[in-house]
This record gives sequence, C-alpha cells and structure tokens, in this order.
Amino acid sequence: MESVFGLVGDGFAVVAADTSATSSILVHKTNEDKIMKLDSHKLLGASGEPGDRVQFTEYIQKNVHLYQFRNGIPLTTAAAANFTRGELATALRKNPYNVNLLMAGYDKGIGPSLYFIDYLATLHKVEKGAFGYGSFFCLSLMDRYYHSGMSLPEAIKLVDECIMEIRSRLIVAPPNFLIKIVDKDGAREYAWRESIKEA
Amino acid sequence: MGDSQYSFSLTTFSPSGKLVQIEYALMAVGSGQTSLGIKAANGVVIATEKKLPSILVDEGSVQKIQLVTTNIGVVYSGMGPDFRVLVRKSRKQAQQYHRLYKEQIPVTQLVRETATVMQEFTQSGGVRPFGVSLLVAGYDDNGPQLYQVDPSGSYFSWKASAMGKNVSNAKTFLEKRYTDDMELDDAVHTAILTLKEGFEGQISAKNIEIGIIGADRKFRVLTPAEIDDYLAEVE
Amino acid sequence: MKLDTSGLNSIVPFSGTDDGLEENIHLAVSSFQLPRTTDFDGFQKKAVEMVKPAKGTTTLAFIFKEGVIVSADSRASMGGYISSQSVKKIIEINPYMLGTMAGGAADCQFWHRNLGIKCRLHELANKRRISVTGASKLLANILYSYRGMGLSIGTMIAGWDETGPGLYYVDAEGGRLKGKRFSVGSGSPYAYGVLDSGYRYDMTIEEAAELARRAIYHATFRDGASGGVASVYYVGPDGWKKLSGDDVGELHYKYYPVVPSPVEQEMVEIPVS
Amino acid sequence: MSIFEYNGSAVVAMVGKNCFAIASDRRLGVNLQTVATDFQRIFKIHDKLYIGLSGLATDVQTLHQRLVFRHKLYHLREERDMKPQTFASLVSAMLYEKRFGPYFCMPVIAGLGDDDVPFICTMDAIGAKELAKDFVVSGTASESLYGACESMYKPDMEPEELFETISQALLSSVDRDCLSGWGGYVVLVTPTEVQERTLKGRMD
Repeated sequence: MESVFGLVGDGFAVVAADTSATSSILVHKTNEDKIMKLDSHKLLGASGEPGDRVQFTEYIQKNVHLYQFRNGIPLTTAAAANFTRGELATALRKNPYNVNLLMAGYDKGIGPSLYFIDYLATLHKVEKGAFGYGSFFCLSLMDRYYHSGMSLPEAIKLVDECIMEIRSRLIVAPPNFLIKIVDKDGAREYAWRESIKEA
Repeated sequence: MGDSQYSFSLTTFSPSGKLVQIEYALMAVGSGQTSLGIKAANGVVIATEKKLPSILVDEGSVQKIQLVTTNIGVVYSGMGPDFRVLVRKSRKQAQQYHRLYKEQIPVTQLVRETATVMQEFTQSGGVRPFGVSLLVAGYDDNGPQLYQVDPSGSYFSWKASAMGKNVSNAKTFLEKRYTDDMELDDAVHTAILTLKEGFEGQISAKNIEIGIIGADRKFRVLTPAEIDDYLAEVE
Repeated sequence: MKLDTSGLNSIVPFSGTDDGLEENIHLAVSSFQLPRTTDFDGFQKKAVEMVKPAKGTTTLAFIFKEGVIVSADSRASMGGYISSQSVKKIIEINPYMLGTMAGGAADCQFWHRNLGIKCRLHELANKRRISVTGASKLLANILYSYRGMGLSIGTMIAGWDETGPGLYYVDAEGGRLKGKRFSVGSGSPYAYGVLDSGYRYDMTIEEAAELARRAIYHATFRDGASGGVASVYYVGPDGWKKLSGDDVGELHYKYYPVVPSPVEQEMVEIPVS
Repeated sequence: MSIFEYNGSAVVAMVGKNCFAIASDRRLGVNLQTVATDFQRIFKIHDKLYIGLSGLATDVQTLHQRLVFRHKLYHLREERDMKPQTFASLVSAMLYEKRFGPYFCMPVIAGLGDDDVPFICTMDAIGAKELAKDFVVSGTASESLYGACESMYKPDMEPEELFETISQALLSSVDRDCLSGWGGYVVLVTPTEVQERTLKGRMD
C-alpha cells in the first residue's frame, strides 16, 4: 500500500515514499521512483493511480520548466504549489487526476517549505504531512518526535522510524523506500531503504 | 461577428490616421435632430426635438426618450433604429447587473457598458459603427448624472450638453444659461428655451420630448400636458 | 441455534415476553428474544447500525517488565456527533483483570459483565482465580457462538494470574490473539506508531504509563473519533490500579505549551524574495 | 459520509451592537484523520466584509479565490467596496451558476453596511440565501452551534461581550463534533477596528 510522507527541518525538507509499483495483488517492481524532481530546488512526492501519477507530475514538471525557460527565474515553491492546486482543481470537475502530492522546496530568502495537496486540490502548507495508509502510522510518530528546527540526522532518524513502523504494522507493506531531500544546495536523492533487491 | 466573407472590420484607418467610418457616423449624428441635457442640483433633464416626416404620423407612437432602468433614461441624436439596438442592449445589461447584485446598476456602469458596445462596433468584423450619440440621464448614490456617449465609444460626463443639428448654438446658449445651483424646474425651462432657440417652426408639446429624473430616482418622460404647462411658464 | 447465555441463568431473568417465540429458537431456559423476520441478517445489520454508539475509539494494552498497562480514551460518537466524552472504556472485570472496549458499547459492557460473572463462578468452583488465558478463551468462545449475528466487539483482556501478566486480543469475529502489545479502535494505527517506537520491555511503571498516555494522546490528536480522557491502568501482582485519568484537552497544552503565533493566512501573496 | 463532512468544519457569525463577529474552527481533516490544525475558513473581502466557508476544503479555496477575484474586479470597475448585501447576491449567483455541479460549501457572510449596520447571512451550496438578525451557523458542528447560539445569544451586545459569546459558543459546539475544532479563529469587526484572535481549544 502506498505511503508518501515528508517533513520540514532546519534549512531542508525531506520527502520519503515507498517504491512499489503494484496492480491488484501483483507487485510489478520495487524500485519505482515516486518522488519527482520538479526543478533544481523542488521535489514532488506523489501517490495515487499510476497513470495519473506519472501523467500529472510530468505535466507539472514540464510547466514549471516552461516557466523558468520563459522568464529566466524559477517559480517559488508557493507559486508552484498554487499552480499545481489550480490545475488539479480545474481537472477535478472535468476528468479528475487521482493523485495526492507532497511538494517540498527550498527558496532563497524563504527557506524550506512543504505543501500538502490532495487529489481534491486541497492545498495546505504543513511542517509534516503524509498520504496513503502509511499516514496513519507516520503522522502520530511525526507528531511525537517532530520539533521545529530538526537537524538532518534527526529528521532521517524519524523518517527511518516511520519506515520501520510501516513495514512492521501495515498489511502488504512495501519493502523498499526512497528518501529525497531539498536544501539550499538543491534537491537530491538522499538514500534508499531496501529490504529486498530488485530481481 | 459572423464568419461571412465580410467578417473583417469595415472601420479601417485612412492613411491620415482617421477612422472615416466614425467621422461619417458623427456626421449622421450632427445632422440628426437636436437633443440636449442639463444636470441640475437635484436632478437631470434631457430633451429633444421630435420632428416627424409628416403631420400624418401619430406623434404619440414615437418615443425618442427611453427608459433603461427605473433610474436611468436616455435620448439620442442620429439614427432612430440604431438607437433601438443600443437601448435593447443597455436594458439587458442593466437587468443582468440587477440579477447578479440585486442592486440598481450605477449610471457610470451602464454608460461604460453601453460605450463598450459602441466601441466594439468600431472594431468588429462585418458591422458598422452606430449612427447615434446618446445622452444618458440618471440618478444614483453619486447624485444626478449626465453622460454623452459617441459612436466611437468615448463618453464624457457633462453639466449640460447638446448634440444634433444645432449643437454649437445650443451649447453656446447652455453655457450662458447654466449655473451650478440650478433647480430641476429651472433646468427644464432652460432646456425648453435652448430647444426653442434653433427651432424651425412653432414649438409645442407635440414636437418636443422631455425626460426628467429627480431625487426620487424615478426617471420619467413628461406628458404633453406637463410640457404644455412648462411651455406656458416659459412664455 | 443454540445461544450460550448460561452465565445469566442464575442472575438475570433475561427471557423476553412470552409470545411463543421459544418454539422457533428451541431454548429451554432464558434467552435473547429473536426477531420474527425472514431476513435475519438484514434485520440484524440494521439493528446494529442503530444501537452502535461507541465506534471510534483508541484503546491499547501492553505487557512489560512490571506487568500490564491498559489505557484508553473516553469518547463515544455517533457519526460525527460526540455523544459522550466520559465513557469508561476500561472495564474492571475483577480485581486482577481488565477488559477494554471498542465497537458497540452495549455489546462490550454486557459481555464483559457476563465474563466477570463467569470468572467469579470459576473462582468459586475451583477455589482459585481464572487465568487470563482461560477468561479470554471463555469470552472468545461466547463471541464465536454469536458469530455472524452482528455483535460488535474489539477487546483486550489484560490481567495478572499465576503465570504472571497476561494479554489477549479478542474480537466479535471470534478471533483471539495472545500478545505483548495491542491497540484496538479507529485510533489504533496512530497509537501503534507511538507505542512501537517508544516500547521497551524493561520500562519502569512510570515510563510505561507515560508511554501509554502519550500514545493515547497522539491518537486523540489525529483521530476525530477519539478523545476525552486518557486513562491509564496498571495491572501488577497485586491486581489492577488506576494510575491516571488526564483530560486530553489539558494534556495537549502540557505537552505543547502555547507559543503565541499569528494565524498563517495561506492564500496571501508571498513576500517577494 | 457526506462530502460536506469530508474535511469537517464549523463556522458561525453573530451580530452585536453596531458590530459583528465571525468565527470558525481550524481543523483540516480527511474524514476522521486530522491533517492540519491551522486551516483558514474565514476570509476578508474588504475591511468590513468577511466570508466564512464551511464544507469541502478544496471548494472553500476555489470559491474564495474566485470571490476575491470578483471583488477586486468590482472594485476596479466601480471604485467602491461591495455592500454586504450586494456581495451576498454575488455569492448566491456564483453558487447557483454551478447548480448541477455545485461547490460543496456553505457560506456565512458577515459585514458592516452603510451607517455600520451589521449584516449576516448564510446560504446552502447552491445559493439559497437565508438572512438572520441574530446569528448564523454552518458546518458539521452546525447543530450544536444552533443550540449554543440559541442559548447564549443576546441582542445588542457590545464588542467585548460579543467576542466572549461567539468564542464560547464555538468552542462548546465543536467539543460535541468529531470533525471540527482543534482551536478556533475569531474576527470581531466594529466600525473603527478589526480584531483577529485565535482561540485555544481542545485538540482532540
């Protein structure tokens, strides 16, 4: 079952997601990257129907790029989040995308931020957020151990706790997770947490 | 406007930078029957000549001053049929505003909407500009107001204005007679006198029309009997 | 169909009105009156929907070095409406045994009391207290006999017996699990999150109580159907003891003292960087 | 569960003597799961006009954005602020526009009109206006709010008392609702000033 979650620390934001691509009872692969790099300083973690997820996140990514090509400056994370919400909201009453998103970014002068956008296009700025069945376990864990101004090791420790909790408590828990971070130096892959290797 | 082969705009620039179609429209206005309006301290009056092509026409069947909404009236100089189109569009605009906000449309808003329509007819394909200028009289939260709208779509707020055949004379006359503290009754008198100035033949309740709006914010066209009373006072 | 209500025999004259219905459900002694309907399952389903007030809940229990900790919230809700903030979800079966309540309040209350009676009878007959294993098995067997009839119970039986601390999870489907750590109810995933990460076998009683309290608190924060008071019980060799009952409303501000901060208005223009 | 209850909400507005107050809870939930406790449901239209939107959060945001857009346009066009009544008509018209695919929110509008006469009203999701002289409520806690307001409201309250009353009514009402609460937010508007306050509440 899909799980995406993230949190904001001191000078960075981290997004983690499972890496399982499934359909009904089948697991197609366990190294699917569900956290897209929108631009140099933005991450977009997504869960939802595989087709919608890929189509929509790519659409957002291309538009974020287009803006940067046209104007020579990148969108702020807030602007990108609002743009994404707008697209999702417009689609909602036409042919909705079934995707839940966590957008993390780092803006000069503003710092790191994390936005919660669900498939209904509800947008909210959060310190910590989670989607999917994993959220039931992650949210209370993050409530318990989160504090503002977390250091990177602290945050990763918390993320690992969340992953462990999902693995141990969630029925059909995904085996592998991917952690990405974004800070002043940009968005990048941080680590994989694999319990099985791809065949 | 339409997809016919004439869907290009008929109003095009001349080499000297003029839109001659609009100038022709203004000429149509200039040769039209005289209309005028005066904004008084407590209301507005608009008036016009109503010369009919033949004495056989029933004067009662011609209404040159029209009501747009309860608190706004309008009169024109130029082509009657074009005026009808504008009145219909303005009334619709006013009702749409009312439907949306449950509030009477302010005079400025109505004038702007009407002017927008007139402007669109100078730039759209397959149409010609309107051959009328309008005088819009209304009373709203901002007090009494008088606007003139031209075929180009430009509009101005006036204390008193005239248009049509006798413009310059009428305007000169108004300039002399106008005072800021004029009451509505005085304004009606002045309006009649101004019309009378360039009037060919005998002025009467049957060949002029007067519309007034006062602080009650109800625009109405004076009946021939009322006009007669005013005429009697003027003499 | 044979309904097991033997525990009631000597105490509650629980037979319904005499309307000759007994013939249909050939029962010699007192019994629940069954509805005269062709669609029994459908009737049952609707009836359950009607009488099931306490749905959302968070309860938890765990065994540690010193014994067992049992903890629960106190909210009862019907749909979105909070019908009570002071429900006793930890039922004192006897001085050495506790049961928790999740699901239908009436079902839980009734069958826990029934279990209490059976435990006492066992004690009188055998001159020794019933084991937690035995008690939970009694309950599970009863619930199993009612399987498919719409009972709604998710409970933990926790206690101290001759073998030491005992903890079982029993539900209305007839399931019975032995374990060291359980949480039941709509808020249970949240509670598990905190519980699993903070659990150590060699905790002190204070640490264990705080962990339970914390787990319940975090569950009430995230789960709309849990709330009220976080009560914590401890069962040790000398029986159970209620350690605390903290209003979650106050607990929050104890854990997170208010730092004054202005409301963030999300939709305002962002400052130009 | 109804789509109106998906996120959970409580909104209330009350009239005092030449003033009004509008309040809401702060929870953003997904059914029973609380996602955030700093969600905004009350929005300023202009200095003396506020709207509270209960119901589906996404539509709250969409509708708010559209309303602000429409008001800004109106302001540019007519060079004046909208009267509360006018704004209510606009909201009503915009909601009915979507009669066959409504926004799942129920607005509460509160404002000071000409001569600082307070105005409050509420609507259903397709724009049926309901005017009131005393108080209006909306959201998943509306039933409790009716009870609380009905018993706590007094006519012609001064601003301080009004604030106290609306806060108590809100907090006690959301304590009986699983889907709203987690703090409160109150705006108190008098002819001369606007006070915004966040309320501490039970966080369960």
